[in-house]
Amino acid sequence: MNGPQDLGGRHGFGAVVPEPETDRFHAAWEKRVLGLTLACGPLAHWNIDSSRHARESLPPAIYYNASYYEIWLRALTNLLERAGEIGADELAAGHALRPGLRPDRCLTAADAPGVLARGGPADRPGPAPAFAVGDRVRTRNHQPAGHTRLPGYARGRVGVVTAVHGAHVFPDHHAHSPEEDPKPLYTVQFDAGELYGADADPTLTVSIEAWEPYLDRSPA
Amino acid sequence: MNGPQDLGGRHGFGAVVPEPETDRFHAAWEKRVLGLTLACGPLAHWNIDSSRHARESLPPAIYYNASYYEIWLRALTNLLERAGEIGADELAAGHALRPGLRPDRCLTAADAPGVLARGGPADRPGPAPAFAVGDRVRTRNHQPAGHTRLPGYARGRVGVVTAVHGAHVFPDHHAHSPEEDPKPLYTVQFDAGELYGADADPTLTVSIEAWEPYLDRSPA
Amino acid sequence: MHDHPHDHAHGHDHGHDHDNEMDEMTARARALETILVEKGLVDPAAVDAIIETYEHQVGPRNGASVVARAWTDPDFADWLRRDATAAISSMGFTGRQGEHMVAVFNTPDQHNMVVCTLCSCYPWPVLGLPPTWYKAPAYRSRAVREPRAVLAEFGVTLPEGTRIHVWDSTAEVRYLVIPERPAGSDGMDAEALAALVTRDSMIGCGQPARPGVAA
Amino acid sequence: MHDHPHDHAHGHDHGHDHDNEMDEMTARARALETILVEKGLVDPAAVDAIIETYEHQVGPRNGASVVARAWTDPDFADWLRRDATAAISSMGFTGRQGEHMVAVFNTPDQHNMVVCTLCSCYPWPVLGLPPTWYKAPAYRSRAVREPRAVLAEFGVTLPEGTRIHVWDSTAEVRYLVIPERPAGSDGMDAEALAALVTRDSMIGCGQPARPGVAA
Repeated sequence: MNGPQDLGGRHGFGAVVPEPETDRFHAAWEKRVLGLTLACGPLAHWNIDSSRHARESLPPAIYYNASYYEIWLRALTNLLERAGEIGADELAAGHALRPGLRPDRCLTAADAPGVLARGGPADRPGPAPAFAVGDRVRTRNHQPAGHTRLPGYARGRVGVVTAVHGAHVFPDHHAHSPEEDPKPLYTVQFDAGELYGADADPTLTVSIEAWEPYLDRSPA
Repeated sequence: MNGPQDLGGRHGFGAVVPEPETDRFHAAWEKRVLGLTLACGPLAHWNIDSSRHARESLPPAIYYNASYYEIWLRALTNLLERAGEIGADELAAGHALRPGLRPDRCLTAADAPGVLARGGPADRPGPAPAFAVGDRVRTRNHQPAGHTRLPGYARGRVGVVTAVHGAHVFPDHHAHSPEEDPKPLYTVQFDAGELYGADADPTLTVSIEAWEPYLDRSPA
Repeated sequence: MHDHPHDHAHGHDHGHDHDNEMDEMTARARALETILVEKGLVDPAAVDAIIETYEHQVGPRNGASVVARAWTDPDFADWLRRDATAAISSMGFTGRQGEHMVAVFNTPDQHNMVVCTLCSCYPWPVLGLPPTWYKAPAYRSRAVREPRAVLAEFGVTLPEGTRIHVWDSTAEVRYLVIPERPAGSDGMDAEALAALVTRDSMIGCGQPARPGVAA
Repeated sequence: MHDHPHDHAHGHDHGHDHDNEMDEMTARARALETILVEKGLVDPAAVDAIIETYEHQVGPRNGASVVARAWTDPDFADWLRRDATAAISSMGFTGRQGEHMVAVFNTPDQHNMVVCTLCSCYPWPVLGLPPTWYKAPAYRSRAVREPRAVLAEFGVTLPEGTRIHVWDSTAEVRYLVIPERPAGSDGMDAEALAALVTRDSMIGCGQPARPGVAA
C-alpha cells in the first residue's frame, strides 16, 4: 500500500539525530512493548507480514507522530483485537473480562531464548528463478491497496539483478493469507539517476530485494 | 517536493465526510485566518507559488494532523517570519515589538472587494508550445527537492495532450524566485491503468495540468 | 499516546468538537492579527470585508445559476464549452481562483469529478470556499484513484459502464462540472432549475436534486 | 494548534523529554500486559527474558567481533563474502532478524550504507535492536536519496569520488557493513580491534575509531 511507511525518497522529515550506542531503550514501557510483541508471536494469530501490514495501516497522522515502539504497541493492540483475543471493553477496563483463546500457546520464559535464537527463516522450496545475475529488469507499476514490499521510489524503474536468493515467502500474499506462496527473490540495483531523475547524486547506487512478481525483463 | 501535500493515489486516509453546503466556516478563527491570509497578499513578500510551497513544507506530522485553515495559519506565520515582518519574540508576546516593513502596502477595506474580484491571472506571453492536442507525451521523473506541481502519481507516465493553455507562470521556478519564467501549459490525460497498474478502475481517466518542462514526447 | 490530537485528527479536521484546540487556534489567530494590525500591515476592516465576501456573497449559488442557464440556453452552453472564463465572467462571476475556467459537461456516458490533490484549488467565484472534505487528505488521495468508492460515500452510484473523468487542478485552471439536467424538470425556468443544482453536483460528487425533492 | 504533541514529534521520537506522554504510554503498555497475563496469553517472565536478551546479551559487540575477525582472518573474510549467514552463525550469532545475512565490505572506492525504508529491518543477532534514528522517518526517507547529507549529520565526510551503495532491506535479507580497517591498527589483536568498531560503522553511518581514540 501507498501508506505512511513508504518513506524512501520522501521530503520534509528533517534531520537525523544520532544517539549513543549504549542507549538501548528510552523508557521502561518500550521494553515491555518489545517483550510483549515478541511474546505474542507464538500465539500464531498473525505472521511477520501481517504484523508489518498492521503497522503501516495506522493512519498517517498517527504513524508520523509516533515513536516506533508506539507504532508497535498500536499495531499489536489492533492485531490482538482482530484476532479476538482482546476487546475494546477490556482495554477500557484495563483488565481481562473474558478468557484468552490460545493460552495453550503461551510462550514460557524457559522457551523464550530458544525461540529468539532459532528465528524464522523465510526461504522455502519454490519455483525456479526466471532471472539471473546481470539481467536487466524493470520493476512493475505495482501499487496494490494491500501489503507490498516494493517501495514507491523503486517502482517502474530499470535495474540490474545482482543476487538471486532462491524462493522466499511472498509478503504481498502472506500478509493477507496463511499461504506463504514462495517466489524467487532477487537483489536489484539501480543508479540513483534512474530513481530520482535529474538532480540525483551521481555517485549513488541503491539496491532493494524484489520478488519475481515485482519484475519484468527489460530490453538492454 | 515529495512532501505531505502529494496525496494523489496514497492510501490510509480513511473515509470522506460530506458536509452541508451551507457550512461556510466551523469556527470564528477560521474566518480570521482566511481574511488575514488574503489581506497579507498585497504586502507582496511572496506569491501564490511560494505560499503553496510554505504550506507543503510543513512537517508531515503537522500537516496530516492539521485542518486546512491551521495549515494556512502556520504557513502564513512562517512566510511573515521569513519576510522579516514578524519575529518569534512578537509571536510569544502577542504584540508588535517593532514597526512593520511595508505598511504602505496595507490593503484597505475599500480596496478589498476589487482585489478579490480582479484575481490574478497566470497566463503570460511566453514560448510557443512544442506539443499539440492529440500528442502522446511521457511525464518526466521530475521530483525536485523544491516546489513542483507534477504530482507523484503522474510521474513517468504516458498520456495524451487534450488542451493547450498558452504559457503560464512556471511554479517550480516562481516558488523560489520573483521570476515568472512562463512555460506552455497543457492538460494531459491518462488512463488509470497507466497510473496505478493492474488493479486500476478500468472506467477511470485522470487529467492533470502539466507545464512543458514536465513532459517528453512519447513514441506512439 | 496522547489520543486527543491524534486519534481525533479527523474530528479535528471538522473542528466542531474540540473546544480546547479551538481556543488555542483562536488565540494563535488573534495574536497574529494583533501583531499585524499593530504594525499597520493589516486593516481589520479589510479582513472583515474579505470574510463578508466569501461568507455571504460569493458561494455555490453563483455556480448554480451558471448551470441553470447552460441547461436553458443552448448558445450559453456552447459558449461555456468554448470559453468558460468569458461565459462565466459575462454573468459577473470573476476574480481570485476563477481566472481560467473550464466547464466540463456530464453525459450519460461520462461523469466528471474535480479535485486538487496537491492543495485546495477550487473555483471560488462560482462555488465559494471549498468544503472541508475537499481540502482533506481522504478526498485528495482517493478521488484520483477510486472515485466510485468516494462517490459511494456521497450516496452516489453511477451505472457500471459510465466512464469517470477526474480533473486534478494542478495549475491555475479551475473546473466547473455541469451536471445533467434532471428528468422531470421540463418547463422549469432557470431560477427554479438553479435551486436543484447542489454544490456537490458541480464538483462531481453529487447529482442535482430531482424536481419536487429539496436540494 | 496543540504544539505539545505536534511540534515536538521529533523529541517525542526520542522519548526523553515528554513525561506526560511517557506516563500515558506506560499506562497503555501496562494495561495491555495486564490483560494478556490475566488471560494466560503472556507469561511476564517470558517478557523479562526477551528484554534481558536484547538489553544485555545481543548487541553491537557481536557484530564488532565479526568485523574484527574479518580484519584479522582472511579465510573468515572470504567465508563472510560467500556465505555470511554461515560464517556469522559459526560465531554463535543466530536467530530472529538474522536468518539471511549478507556482509558488504567497504573499500576506498565504495562505501556501503544500510536502511529499511519500509519499516525497521535490522540484523539483530549482530547489532542488537536498531537505534531510534534508524526507525525514524528522517533516516528512512533520506538514506536512499541523499546519503551524503545524512552522513554529514553523523560527522562523516566521504571523498567526493567515493561511490555509495545503499542497501534497502525490503525482504528478510539483513546487511552487515564491514568497514575498512583503520590505519595505524597493525599488530592489534581481534579483541583490541573489536573495540574500535562502532555500531554506526556497521550500518554505514560511521567509521571505526582510530587506534588511541575511544570508540
